[in-house]
Amino acid sequence: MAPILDIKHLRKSYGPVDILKDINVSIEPGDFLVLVGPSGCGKSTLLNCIAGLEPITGGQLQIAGQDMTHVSPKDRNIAMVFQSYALYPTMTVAKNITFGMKVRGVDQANQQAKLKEVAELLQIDHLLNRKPGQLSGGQRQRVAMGRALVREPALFLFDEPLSNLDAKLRVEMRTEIKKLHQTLNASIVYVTHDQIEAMTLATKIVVMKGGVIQQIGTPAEIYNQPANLFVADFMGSPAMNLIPAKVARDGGSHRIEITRPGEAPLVLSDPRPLDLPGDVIMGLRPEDIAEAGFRAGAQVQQASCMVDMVEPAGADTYVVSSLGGRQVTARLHAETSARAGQPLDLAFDLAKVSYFAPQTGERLN
Amino acid sequence: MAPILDIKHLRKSYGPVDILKDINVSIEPGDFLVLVGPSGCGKSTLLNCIAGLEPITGGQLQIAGQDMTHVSPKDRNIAMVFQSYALYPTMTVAKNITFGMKVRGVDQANQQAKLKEVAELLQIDHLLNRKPGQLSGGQRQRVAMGRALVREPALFLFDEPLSNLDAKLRVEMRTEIKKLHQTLNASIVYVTHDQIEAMTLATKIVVMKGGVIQQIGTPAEIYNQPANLFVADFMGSPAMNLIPAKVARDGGSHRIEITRPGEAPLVLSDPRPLDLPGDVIMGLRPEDIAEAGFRAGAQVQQASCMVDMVEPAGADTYVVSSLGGRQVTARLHAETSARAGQPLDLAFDLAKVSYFAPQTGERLN
Amino acid sequence: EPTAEVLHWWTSGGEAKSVAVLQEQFKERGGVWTDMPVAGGGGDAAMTALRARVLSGNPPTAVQLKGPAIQEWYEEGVLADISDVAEEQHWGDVLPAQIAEHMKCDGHWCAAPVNVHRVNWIWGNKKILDDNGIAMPTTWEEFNAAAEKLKAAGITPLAHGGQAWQDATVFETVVLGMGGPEFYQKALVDLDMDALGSDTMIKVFDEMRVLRGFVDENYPGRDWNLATAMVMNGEAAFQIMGDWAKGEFLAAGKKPGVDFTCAATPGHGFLYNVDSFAMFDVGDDADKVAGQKLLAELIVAPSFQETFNLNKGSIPVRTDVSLDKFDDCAKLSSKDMNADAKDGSLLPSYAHGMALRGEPAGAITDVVTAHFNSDMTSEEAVKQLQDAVANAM
Amino acid sequence: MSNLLERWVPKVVLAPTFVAVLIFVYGFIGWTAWISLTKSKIMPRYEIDGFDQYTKLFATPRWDTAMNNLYLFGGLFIVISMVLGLMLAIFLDQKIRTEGVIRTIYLYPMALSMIVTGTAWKWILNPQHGIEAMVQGWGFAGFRFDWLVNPDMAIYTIVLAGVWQSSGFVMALFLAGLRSVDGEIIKAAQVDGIPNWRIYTAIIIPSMAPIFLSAFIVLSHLAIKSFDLVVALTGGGPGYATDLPATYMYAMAFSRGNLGQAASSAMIMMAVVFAIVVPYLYSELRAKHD
Amino acid sequence: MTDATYVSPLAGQRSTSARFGRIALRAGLYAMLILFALWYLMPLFVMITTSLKSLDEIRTGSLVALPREITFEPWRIAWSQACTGTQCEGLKPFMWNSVIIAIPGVLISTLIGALNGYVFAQWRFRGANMIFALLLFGCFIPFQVVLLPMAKMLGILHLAGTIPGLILVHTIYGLGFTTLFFRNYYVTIPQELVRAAKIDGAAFFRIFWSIFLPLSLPIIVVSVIWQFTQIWNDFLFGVSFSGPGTQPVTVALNNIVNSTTGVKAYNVDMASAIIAALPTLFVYVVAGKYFIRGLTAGSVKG
Ligand SMILES: Nc1ncnc2c1ncn2[C@@H]1O[C@H](COP(=O)(O)OP(=O)(O)OP(=O)(O)O)[C@@H](O)[C@H]1O
Ligand SMILES: Nc1ncnc2c1ncn2[C@@H]1O[C@H](COP(=O)(O)OP(=O)(O)OP(=O)(O)O)[C@@H](O)[C@H]1O
Ligand SMILES: [Mg+2]
Ligand SMILES: [Mg+2]
Repeated sequence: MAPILDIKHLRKSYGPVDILKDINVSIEPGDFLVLVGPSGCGKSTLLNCIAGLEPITGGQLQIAGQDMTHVSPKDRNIAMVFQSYALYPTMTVAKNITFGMKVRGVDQANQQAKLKEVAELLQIDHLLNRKPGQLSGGQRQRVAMGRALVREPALFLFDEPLSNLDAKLRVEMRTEIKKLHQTLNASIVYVTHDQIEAMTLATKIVVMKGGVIQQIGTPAEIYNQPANLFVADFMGSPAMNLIPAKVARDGGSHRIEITRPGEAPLVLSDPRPLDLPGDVIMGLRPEDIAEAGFRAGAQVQQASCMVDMVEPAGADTYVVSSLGGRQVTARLHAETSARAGQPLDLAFDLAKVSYFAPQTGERLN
Repeated sequence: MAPILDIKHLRKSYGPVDILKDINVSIEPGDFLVLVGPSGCGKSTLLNCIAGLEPITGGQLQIAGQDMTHVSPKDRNIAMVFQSYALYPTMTVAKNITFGMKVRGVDQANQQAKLKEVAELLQIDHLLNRKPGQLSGGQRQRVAMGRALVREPALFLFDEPLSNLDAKLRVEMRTEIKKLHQTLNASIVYVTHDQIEAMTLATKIVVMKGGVIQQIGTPAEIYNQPANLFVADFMGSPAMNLIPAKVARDGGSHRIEITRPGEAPLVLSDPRPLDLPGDVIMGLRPEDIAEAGFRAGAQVQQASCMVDMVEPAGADTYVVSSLGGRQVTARLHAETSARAGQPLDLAFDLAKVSYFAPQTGERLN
Repeated sequence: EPTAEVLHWWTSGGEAKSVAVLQEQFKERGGVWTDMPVAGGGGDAAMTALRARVLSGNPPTAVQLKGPAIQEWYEEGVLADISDVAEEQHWGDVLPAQIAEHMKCDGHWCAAPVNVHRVNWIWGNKKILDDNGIAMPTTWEEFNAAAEKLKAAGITPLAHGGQAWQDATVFETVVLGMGGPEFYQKALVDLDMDALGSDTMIKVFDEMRVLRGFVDENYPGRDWNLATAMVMNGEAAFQIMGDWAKGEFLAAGKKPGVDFTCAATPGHGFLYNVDSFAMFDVGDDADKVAGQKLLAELIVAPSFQETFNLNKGSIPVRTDVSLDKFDDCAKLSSKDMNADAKDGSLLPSYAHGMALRGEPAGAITDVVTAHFNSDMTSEEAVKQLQDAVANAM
Repeated sequence: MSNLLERWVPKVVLAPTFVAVLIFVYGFIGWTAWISLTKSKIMPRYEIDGFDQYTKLFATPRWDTAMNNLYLFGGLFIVISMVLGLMLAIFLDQKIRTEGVIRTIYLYPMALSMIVTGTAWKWILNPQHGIEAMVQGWGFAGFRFDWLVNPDMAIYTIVLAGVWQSSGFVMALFLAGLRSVDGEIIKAAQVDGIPNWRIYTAIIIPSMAPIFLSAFIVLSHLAIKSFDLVVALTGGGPGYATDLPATYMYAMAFSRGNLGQAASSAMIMMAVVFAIVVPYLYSELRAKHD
Repeated sequence: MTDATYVSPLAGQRSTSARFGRIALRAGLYAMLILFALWYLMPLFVMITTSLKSLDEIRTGSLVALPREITFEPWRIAWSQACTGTQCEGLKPFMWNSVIIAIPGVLISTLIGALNGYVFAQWRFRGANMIFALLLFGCFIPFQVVLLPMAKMLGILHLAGTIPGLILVHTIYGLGFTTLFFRNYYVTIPQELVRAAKIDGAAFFRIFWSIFLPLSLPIIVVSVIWQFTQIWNDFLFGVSFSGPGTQPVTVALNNIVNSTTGVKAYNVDMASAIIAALPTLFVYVVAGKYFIRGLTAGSVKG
């Protein structure tokens, strides 16, 4: 089956500045692609290129098997939610949402039915007669969503569509989007900064940085096997701990040594059959460092560490300790007895460790 | 010491629609007040009223001990980050940021120093010569922040200032804001939908709904002792489980009975000296329901429950079970063996339970 | 030293040179001449400016004014008395009485005449007339007959521009020609209701209707000089127009009597259009008063009269100026004027604002032009004429 | 204190204009009203005489023609200029490479004095010299285009020349409006699958409603004051078939020395304008208030 | 992989036909634009050709034909020799008068109009709409009515016949329009900008100067075009309120063109008219560059 979206060697520059560099992505029908990356890395620009709103500098773009590189936006059969909303200022909310349908000749009854459905879903049914100027930020954002949701395009493009909603509503909306995706088997490209959103919604995540794709993979791949230091550091909150370590062969396994200020180095051992250089960066997520006794597993290894800082955060408590010259964060349960300035037994789950080359940043295992 | 901001019986309506109803808040110097509430509840409107950008319909407002109800915005000594950014479109980023200083007659050298400092902090130093139209969403938001941060006002007002930033940057910014708060002892009113932001930054949280304040308290109070069902449900993600239960006196303790579909009711017992009615809504956060064996505590009680759904989410796995006619979520560690359709032993931490009256929604314990 | 600010609307090449002569002479006599030319609408624009100047308390010293407008301004109390110059220069003796009368306000002199234009000229293309064996007509019947003949020969008999003032010009020549000088006086000068409503007037309108039949259908809005060009170029045979049309012929190198002929319009009489300068009250500013007097003296003096009128195509207002240098048309004009002055057939042109004040004149023109450009019956036109005049009184 | 001052700043800024308008517009209208009740001839006189001037005015067929012409001319002129101006603005807004040149071509008629362009138009429209002759010269002997000399059609030539002269400016006005619309919104509409013309009709043009008000006022002003146009093109003729109130008024005030009559016609004209403009203003300003 | 590079022939066809359609549309667009340009240019064509003919040719030939023999004499005459009264120096001496009337007139009325519009759009107070309506209605006052009382006023102010007097008159009667233009442009600018500036501590004038003026380029152009044209081409005020030394170029043009009983020199008339319009055209070209799109880009979201 032809990919619904196929981008080849796409380049985009504003004058001398290259914004997107050799982007290659393809999406199968029914894929839910989430684009993540630091602010300013080119996500919105990529969506704009897909939608045909910005002329591309080079490369090719197919939608549903047809070359769309030079086709005008309105003929691409795409629905888009803009980061800046871009609501029609003179139209009421209802009109904003139904206008596209009206133009496409959907009959009045269907329009109204669709409008009602979407408005209820987005909880904006009491606002239908307002103008955008009379709405709150989150309400505007939902109207922008509504405008896309009444359509059934080949491809949805969502640019941070939930950023201004409260947590509860966001969870609800996320569920609705997931439903939409599943029931309609819609193909979606979705930009978000919310990692939970990315994880729960995506079938495929693209991580970008400075206009270059860093990794494409399923959420689990991205999370568990980040392709490089950037991805490792970028995905997950709090970020993965990236700890410089010295590696030595020790029979079939590796002996890993991590320096500690004013203490003997911490020594761990990885029995997996790997081929590691002498210096590595060891990546371990905070949740893979637990309080001793709260984590079970074949490769869980314990060690006592000095606690530098304790940060309670509702459900969890974060504990920070200095390892390998870095602040290493461990995620503990809320009732931990850890106190700053006191040692604590921590359990490291080595099965979860990623190793990276210090120079290139590329993954080693 | 006089409160830095003192709002008394503030009301605001647009025509016939009451947006804010009898708002009473006061902030001591150095307070970090976080406003949370569902989209459209009136948070931005409240900020606008504080800033003097919207005339208020009733009530009074003092800043630093002076009545400011009718004072013009520019004389209130306030800095504000707008939810919609409101950047000056014809000015470069640098000009956008320094404009306020220039207006206030700060000398050139100081302006440049401040600009440099803030731009570095916000990581927008390479964008200083761009116009807002040439920036990404997150970059715009940071410029909006920059405009506020170069000043040293009596009061900062931030309206969702980090909503369009990626997680990493957001954490960094959050830290910077916290630093700003601590080093300058600045007084801040801050709107956010990010609960972690709310929890980690606030010294005081105000929860609003439909223009009415629901609860004012420290983050711990709000999280652990929500004043009513709304707050309980609103704060925390995933939300607190709110389970209808029957209560019976059982000597000094309460016997709590929760219905289950096709099974005998789940029975728990709360030994605390409380005075509960026969029907209650029992509130328990997902993290207070753990897999048996992973939670210790005096009042942890175990029971076997049927698992309806398992949702892995990176660091955690959520497990949903049907209790009291509700979908109850438990937060388990990532390696749980729970499988949908199979029973699982869960540990309920009754020390953490909140009880609410079903009719009024008010907290009972 | 004498100073004069002169408001006038003589701006085009020939006219301007003519006034420049006056300016020269004024300067020679030590005067300071400030020129304030405002052309447009046959002086309308100048009159507009004049009103603004008067109201703002700063009137020009001398203004090109003519006909009853002089008296009208006098009634507003803004004109100066120049009787002492007039008497000194014996204007009363050298000016035709009718024309002198226009220069007087309440019995004293308040304006100085410059020239006399004859309005009731009919110009003909000599070649066409000769080819068709037509002599210049002396009655309207003759004219009609000749026109029919020309029409049959495929030549537009009458070149005409359909502008209200041109319609009025033709109209007044017809009134004069068909009704005679006395009727003209009654109808268009005295505004006698009976005359205006008379059968003669109906006949006049009938003739107007006939004349329209002799005009090509593209006449509306045409400038008078384009009509003249039609005669010059042999597209049309006749044009009824004041003697300024001669300037166009001459400018195009045509010779009177060779290429074109000039004659009085059918009938008897002389319709004049006299340009003059009125002196405005400038208070007791001695320089300006002196300027006014000097100006008045120079204007009427023979030397200026001669040079000016040679330039402009009109004839001197003085009867004692030698016409040796003038062309035949001018000589004819002068001869007729002197003759007609004696038998009362020297009459002011209504179409050029000499006979009536603005309001009734305009009212009449409205009817004339409406009649000429529509299918209104003569009876209806006469009725409207009476109404309009009554309304304008 | 400074606060109080501040609240007054906007009013203080408006004050000079307000005072100027009170004196130079409403004061003068009052003066005109007064004069319309007098027998003023070439110069104003201030003795009240009654409503005689109005009676006379309504008895004048020429005034009727002038007013009817105003409705006809005004209506057509405003509508056509508006439509054409908007259309050209939209055309020019399509990233036209030679926009500068074309824009100037569309605008230049405003720059030329009608006294002279009127002559050119007169020639072009004249059946003997202009278009009719030219087309007939191409062999279409039956071709007629004689509006200029046809009393029933001459008013349309005024419309033609008027539109020619003013539509360029309306285009500029609309172009400025178009350029102020946020590009993101247009993008959103494009993605929404809205065809270009609908984007204009449904999104851009509605958000330019205030610009329409500007165009309307400017055009009404031009329509009412069209004086040069008529004088140069037809001189009000054939007959007075193309007279407009402005030419009537001018004729009365300055050619015929009947200020009282001119004043009364001015008052009537303003009353008519008032009756047409005020409801529009009211609805327009109301709508903008929220 | 194979089907990723596979492009259906239909798709290719459709996109070429779409591209063809687009080109056709574009061509049609240009055709329309050029057609209208021709229509607009028609009278200019007549004027220019006439101005290049000799008077003889005009008298004898067709009025709207191309010149048989080109002469620039009429232009020279118009510029420096045509008589505008006893003075025969063409339009040259009058240009400067118009310039020193028009430039201050345009600047003052545009600036005040911009300030007024700014108040009406962004600083509304009770009664502001009423004042605005009064101002607008003022746009309709017939100049014929204004003329005489204005003359009296100028007399009282001792400005009669002076250039400042003319500037004053043009400013006053231009204000209604400039205010209208700016007000109706400013109401479309997001209010958030004013708010942000207020928070930044800027007051009324500062906000106007720093935020609004830079946003106003297109409407400034419109206002300048309008006012410049109105003032430059004004005849009635110019002829009524000027003195001998202060007559604007329109009065001179009128004097050249509009004589009643003199010989008509159409070629000089046309050349004069074009010369008199050159400064205005210059303004159109220069100002036209600032019809810039998207000045508000990136300011607010929503
Ligand atoms: N001009 C207006 N006229 C009428 N209602 C308005 C107007 N502006 C805002 N509202 C309404 O007031 C309510 C509060 O708006 P506000 O912007 O304060 O919400 P908010 O709490 O900031 O929401 P969000 O989180 O979505 O930004 C909303 O329901 C909104 O629809
Ligand atoms: N018109 C422009 N001219 C020059 N650079 C631009 C322009 N528009 C955007 N950019 C730059 O392109 C880069 C990518 O912008 P884009 O909006 O795609 O970022 P983004 O990934 O969506 O960021 P965010 O998460 O902040 O929205 C940014 O660094 C931005 O500054
Ligand atoms: Mg973006
Ligand atoms: Mg908000």
